[in-house]
Amino acid sequence: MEAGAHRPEHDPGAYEPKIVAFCCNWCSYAGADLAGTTRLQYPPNVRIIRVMCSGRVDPTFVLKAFALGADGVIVAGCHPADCHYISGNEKAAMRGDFLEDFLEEAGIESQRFRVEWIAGSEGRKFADTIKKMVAELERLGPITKEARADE
Amino acid sequence: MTAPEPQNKGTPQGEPAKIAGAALVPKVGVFVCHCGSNIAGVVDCGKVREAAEKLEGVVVAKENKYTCSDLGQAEIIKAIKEHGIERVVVASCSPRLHEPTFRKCIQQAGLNPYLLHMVNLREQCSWVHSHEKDKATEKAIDLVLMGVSKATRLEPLEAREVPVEPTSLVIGGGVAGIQAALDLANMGFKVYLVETQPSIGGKMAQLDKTFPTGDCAICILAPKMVELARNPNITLLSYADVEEVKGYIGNYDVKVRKKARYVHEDKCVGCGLCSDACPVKVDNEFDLGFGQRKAIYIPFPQAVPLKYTIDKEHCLHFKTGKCLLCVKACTNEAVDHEMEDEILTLKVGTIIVATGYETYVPMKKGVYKYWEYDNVITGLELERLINASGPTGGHLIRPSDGTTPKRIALVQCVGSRNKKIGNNYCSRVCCMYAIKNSQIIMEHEPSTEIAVYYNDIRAFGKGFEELYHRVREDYGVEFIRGRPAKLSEDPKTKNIKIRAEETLLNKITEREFDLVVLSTGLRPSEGSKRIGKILSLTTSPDGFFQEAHPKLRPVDTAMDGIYLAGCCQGPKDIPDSVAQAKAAASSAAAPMFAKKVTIEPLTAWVNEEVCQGCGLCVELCPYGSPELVPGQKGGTKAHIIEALCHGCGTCAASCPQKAIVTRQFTDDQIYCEIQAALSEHGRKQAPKKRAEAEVSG
Amino acid sequence: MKGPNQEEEKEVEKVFIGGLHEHLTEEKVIDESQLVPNFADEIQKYGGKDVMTCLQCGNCTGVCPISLKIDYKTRSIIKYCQFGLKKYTLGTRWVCATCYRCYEHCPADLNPAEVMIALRHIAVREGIIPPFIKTAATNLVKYGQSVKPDPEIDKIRHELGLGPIHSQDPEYPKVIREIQVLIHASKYDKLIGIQEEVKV
Amino acid sequence: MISYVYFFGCVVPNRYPGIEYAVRWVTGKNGFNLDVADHKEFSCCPVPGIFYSTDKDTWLLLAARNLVLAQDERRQILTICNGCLASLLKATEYLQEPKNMGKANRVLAQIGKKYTGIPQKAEGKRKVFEPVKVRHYIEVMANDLGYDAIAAKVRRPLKNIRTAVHYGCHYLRPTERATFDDPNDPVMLDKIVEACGATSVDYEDKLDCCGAGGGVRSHVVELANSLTQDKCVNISAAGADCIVTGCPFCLLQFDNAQKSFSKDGIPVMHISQFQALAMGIDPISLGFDTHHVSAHSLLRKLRGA
Repeated sequence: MEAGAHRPEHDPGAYEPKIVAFCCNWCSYAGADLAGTTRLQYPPNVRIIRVMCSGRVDPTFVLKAFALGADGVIVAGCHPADCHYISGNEKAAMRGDFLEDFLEEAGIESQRFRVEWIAGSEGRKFADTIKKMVAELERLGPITKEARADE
Repeated sequence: MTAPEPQNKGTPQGEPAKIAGAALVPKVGVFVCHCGSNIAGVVDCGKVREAAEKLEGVVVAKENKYTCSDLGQAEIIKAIKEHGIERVVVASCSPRLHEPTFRKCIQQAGLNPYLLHMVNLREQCSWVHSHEKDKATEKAIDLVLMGVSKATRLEPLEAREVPVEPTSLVIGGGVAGIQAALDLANMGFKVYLVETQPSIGGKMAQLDKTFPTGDCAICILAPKMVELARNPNITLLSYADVEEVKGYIGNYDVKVRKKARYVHEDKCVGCGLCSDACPVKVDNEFDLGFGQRKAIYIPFPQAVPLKYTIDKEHCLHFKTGKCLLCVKACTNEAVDHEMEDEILTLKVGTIIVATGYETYVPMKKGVYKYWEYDNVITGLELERLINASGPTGGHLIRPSDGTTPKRIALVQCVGSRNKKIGNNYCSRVCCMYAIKNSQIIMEHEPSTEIAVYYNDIRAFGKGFEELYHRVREDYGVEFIRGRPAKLSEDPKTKNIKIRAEETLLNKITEREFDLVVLSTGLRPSEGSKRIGKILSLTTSPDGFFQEAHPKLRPVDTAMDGIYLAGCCQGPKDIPDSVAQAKAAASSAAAPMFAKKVTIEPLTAWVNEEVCQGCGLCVELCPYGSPELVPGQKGGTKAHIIEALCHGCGTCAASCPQKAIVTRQFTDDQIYCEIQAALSEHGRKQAPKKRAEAEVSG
Repeated sequence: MKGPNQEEEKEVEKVFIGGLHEHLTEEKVIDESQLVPNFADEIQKYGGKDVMTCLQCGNCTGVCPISLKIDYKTRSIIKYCQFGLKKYTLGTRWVCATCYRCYEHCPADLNPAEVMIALRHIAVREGIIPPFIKTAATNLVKYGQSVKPDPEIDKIRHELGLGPIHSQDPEYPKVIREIQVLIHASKYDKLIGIQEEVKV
Repeated sequence: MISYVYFFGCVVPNRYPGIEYAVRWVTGKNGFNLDVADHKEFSCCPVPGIFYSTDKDTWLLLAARNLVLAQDERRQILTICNGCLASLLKATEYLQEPKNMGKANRVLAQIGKKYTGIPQKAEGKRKVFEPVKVRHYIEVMANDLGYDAIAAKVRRPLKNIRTAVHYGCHYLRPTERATFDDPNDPVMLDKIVEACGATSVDYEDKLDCCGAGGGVRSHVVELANSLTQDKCVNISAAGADCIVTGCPFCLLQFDNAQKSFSKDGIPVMHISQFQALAMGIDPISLGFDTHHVSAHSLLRKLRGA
């Protein structure tokens, strides 16, 4: 929680963080749909990209997103042991650990990248995840230019 | 679990073109749906259309009130024909809802159905940002941009037809499984019914009478069980477990372990001489510990198949190596202690899951003292105690001293509607079974006093409310609205005092009872969890299996060819279980009658030129789909066995050479979406200002 | 005037008519004017969970040790909160012993004890402050402890060989100053009406 | 070795100095020789029935001030009172929320203090902080020392002493934070009592409230006493010689309330006093004179045994 505390003040009104979320078709995309059917409101800062499985998310997708200006990236899949494709989410989790370290090295705070497990029945969790992440990103402010260039 | 068997094995579907370098951008048509006011009430669809018109490749952009309506679809077809549109983007609701609709639509216009991309403006935009109209519109424009940019990269794919094995597997032999199997068999299909217990019948066989009509449960179930055993189309595999399921709709390979009964089914005639001879007595699980059985046993007299089974855990021979009295007693040489488990492999086209439920077991240290006080029992235990074929011959007794209880309390919502223990749902049957049981008790012993502690009485079914009134009016059963807070036992009499607030009186009451019956709720069974894992079925928050759509596809699962019946999908009573079983049978029959189904071609494909044959994909694939083969131009190359590929894309994400392409979700397509999502278009912050912000950071 | 006769009359009325006059003046029909809108939100603001989740099963009343003793029904109070009948909720909520039994047993996972605490927050802000709160708060800003020191006990401490209590330490005024700064910063002195002057 | 700091609270130093003496004696060189420091700047925890009940912001500030003192010493707080445990433990939970921590620290800055939690290790560039640990005397005895160690130090086994233990509400509830003992069936206090050689008797409604908490004792003492009476009736029915509790406020309630409904009453003591007795302390140092219910009956029985 301490990271970013010394960041200079920025005008939070002018800053609209952009989040790219990779959602697996079976659980998280369905969860996002459920958030809609139950009319749960969350900030419009997220762009969802549907993939069949969280295991499909290539680390380069995440890096590319940061390089192109994303302020945060979420990889969302089925809960552990609930993967529609047996174990794709485990692979996503492994890549997530690796990516977190890598991004930290590159000067991108770990809070900007998340691997989340959101089931098809967890519309609320989806909405909460986005809300929390947007709040966190607003607190962190934009990514430094050098960090982006590092990608 | 869909994986197509390619019809033309030699030629994999065309190598996805590298459009990035291609000169020609295909013609795109964009159709923005208002969905009445669902989308248009929040998103300014006019603006979205205008923005879409300006995008590269877009030749037509139109708005529709309801794109999914006949009118809307006609407009798409017209535009395809008039403008020669090659890719269609429909910006409306979730692809999970209407993708099949629009695929069919563009196919009608002669376009390959996979050249469609749906942009989710409803579930993921207008409905979730209904208070921020401007920002929602901005986001909608971004989403359309992403959609168009992916659409330009779409490639035509051929859905493949696969034959359907006209055989069905029914997992679970309760009333739902029995009904589904019978219906399918009567339609002429071959059915395997796998039941883990030695006999079919499930929980219904344990019940006394059924509500609201008072039919005897086993009397109406037993004939169905016998009918099932006699049906030539049904192979009954009792005392067996499904261990593995592979394949996809129409073509499932199932591995079943037939557990050793230590009695040859073909030789056993069910005479019971062996059981008479057996010296070992153990508690009978069927009577929930109130009665006893032998180590070689049938669970209950009406068991189907009527074949004896040795309980290995308690059999003296397995413990000491001696005894063998059952072997001597059997006149047919059916008993065989050397028997071993048998593995069967079945080929089936469809699967019906009917794995049922378990009753909630009260907590060890809970308020209701189920484990501490003898005279606190559960509803299912009560069913056995009032059952004429039960351990007491239908005479209700107190477990502590065998006397007839005069004052009985029934406690509702035990293990249901309880957020603390995570069972938030209503179990649907407890109110009615408690009411039914109090009626039966009152009929046996009219002088009994019965009090039902309830939260809300849910008597919603046909004849339910009438029964509720009958027990209040004719039998004088008392209903107390309040949840018991404290149970305490008199150490001498073993009577139980219940303290509870009678909420309608606004007073705390304390009353003494001879017997307390907990109306325990329903939970997903352990067997369901195991089968769920094997079939990769999803569950809803309550832990029961999730149906494909709560209203319109209540017996389907997200997996084609797998259907749900009975309480594995959620608590329900017998008529509902039977109705759902019939529905599942009818759903499963449809592809088997058609003899073939079409399957989405979303499989992976290896570009041999780039592949280095490192084998990482072979290691990672959970289905064993990639294999290493000698390349056409030498070297070792990966090759995807398409029949086994489920299209998850894990291999593509890990391929160090980026040699693997997952159709409809190619790297190129996803890159385009990322790029479009983050394009400066619609950004509030001007690039210059942004740069400043970055410098200051 | 008549004095004793009046008393007698009152007694008679109480026994035979059941306090009819009082009953007549009490409001019997609750109309919207008595409901406080968004009262549930106010409770949530002070840390109570959403009272709307309560299904009125009455378990909390049954397990509440206070409900057994006096006319205080946890469930009814939650119902008042759900309705927004604020005036029924604020007066006697200081009898909750915060034993959290209700919370342990609540099937809706509501925390009635925390709701009572939220109601106390609201009551204090409406000026309903029991005297013991003032005493304890005053003790705190005077001695740094909510219990008033007792010279008799000091003697015994001395006999046992224990040092003097902290508040008699020569350094302790610094602590009291710190406490006063905190209390002043959160405006607690104003809220409760602490009789001791708070120096900052 | 774990380093603790004593947190005696308000009741013990000002009303029951014998308990303070017993705690120091048991944890000190006569007993287990734990590494416990004193801190002279602690204030009231603050008491949950007053401050947590009326203004959570003030409550958190006052609690955070105490926590900062322990944090700066890098020590675990050793409370001997359920109220202090509940208040301080809940405060550490509140302070885990960055929003609450920030808000509290902005005010704490005025007195030159800052709550961060105790720094553990650095993970990359980030420092990892753990909330200040707040421990209860009973739990420290049971977990950090163990029943065998407690029994090993017993010089005067309290044989034949029938003991009714009273855990007190805030030791157990709310359950999500009381992870050290089973809230539905706590055992630690019973086991310590038995390690001292005494018998822990079972009695009805053992986990019920003494009646004092939440300001009830201060507000309507008759109501509080009535609850205590119920408990005492059950305890007498079980034939207990004394009541042992881990909470001075429950103790105070039992001690004071018994006057209102019985002539003699059952002696009540803190677990530290009980332990000290078993470990052979001279009973005169336990300050039983400050108790309202005389402990003579018990001490006589002990001498007889």
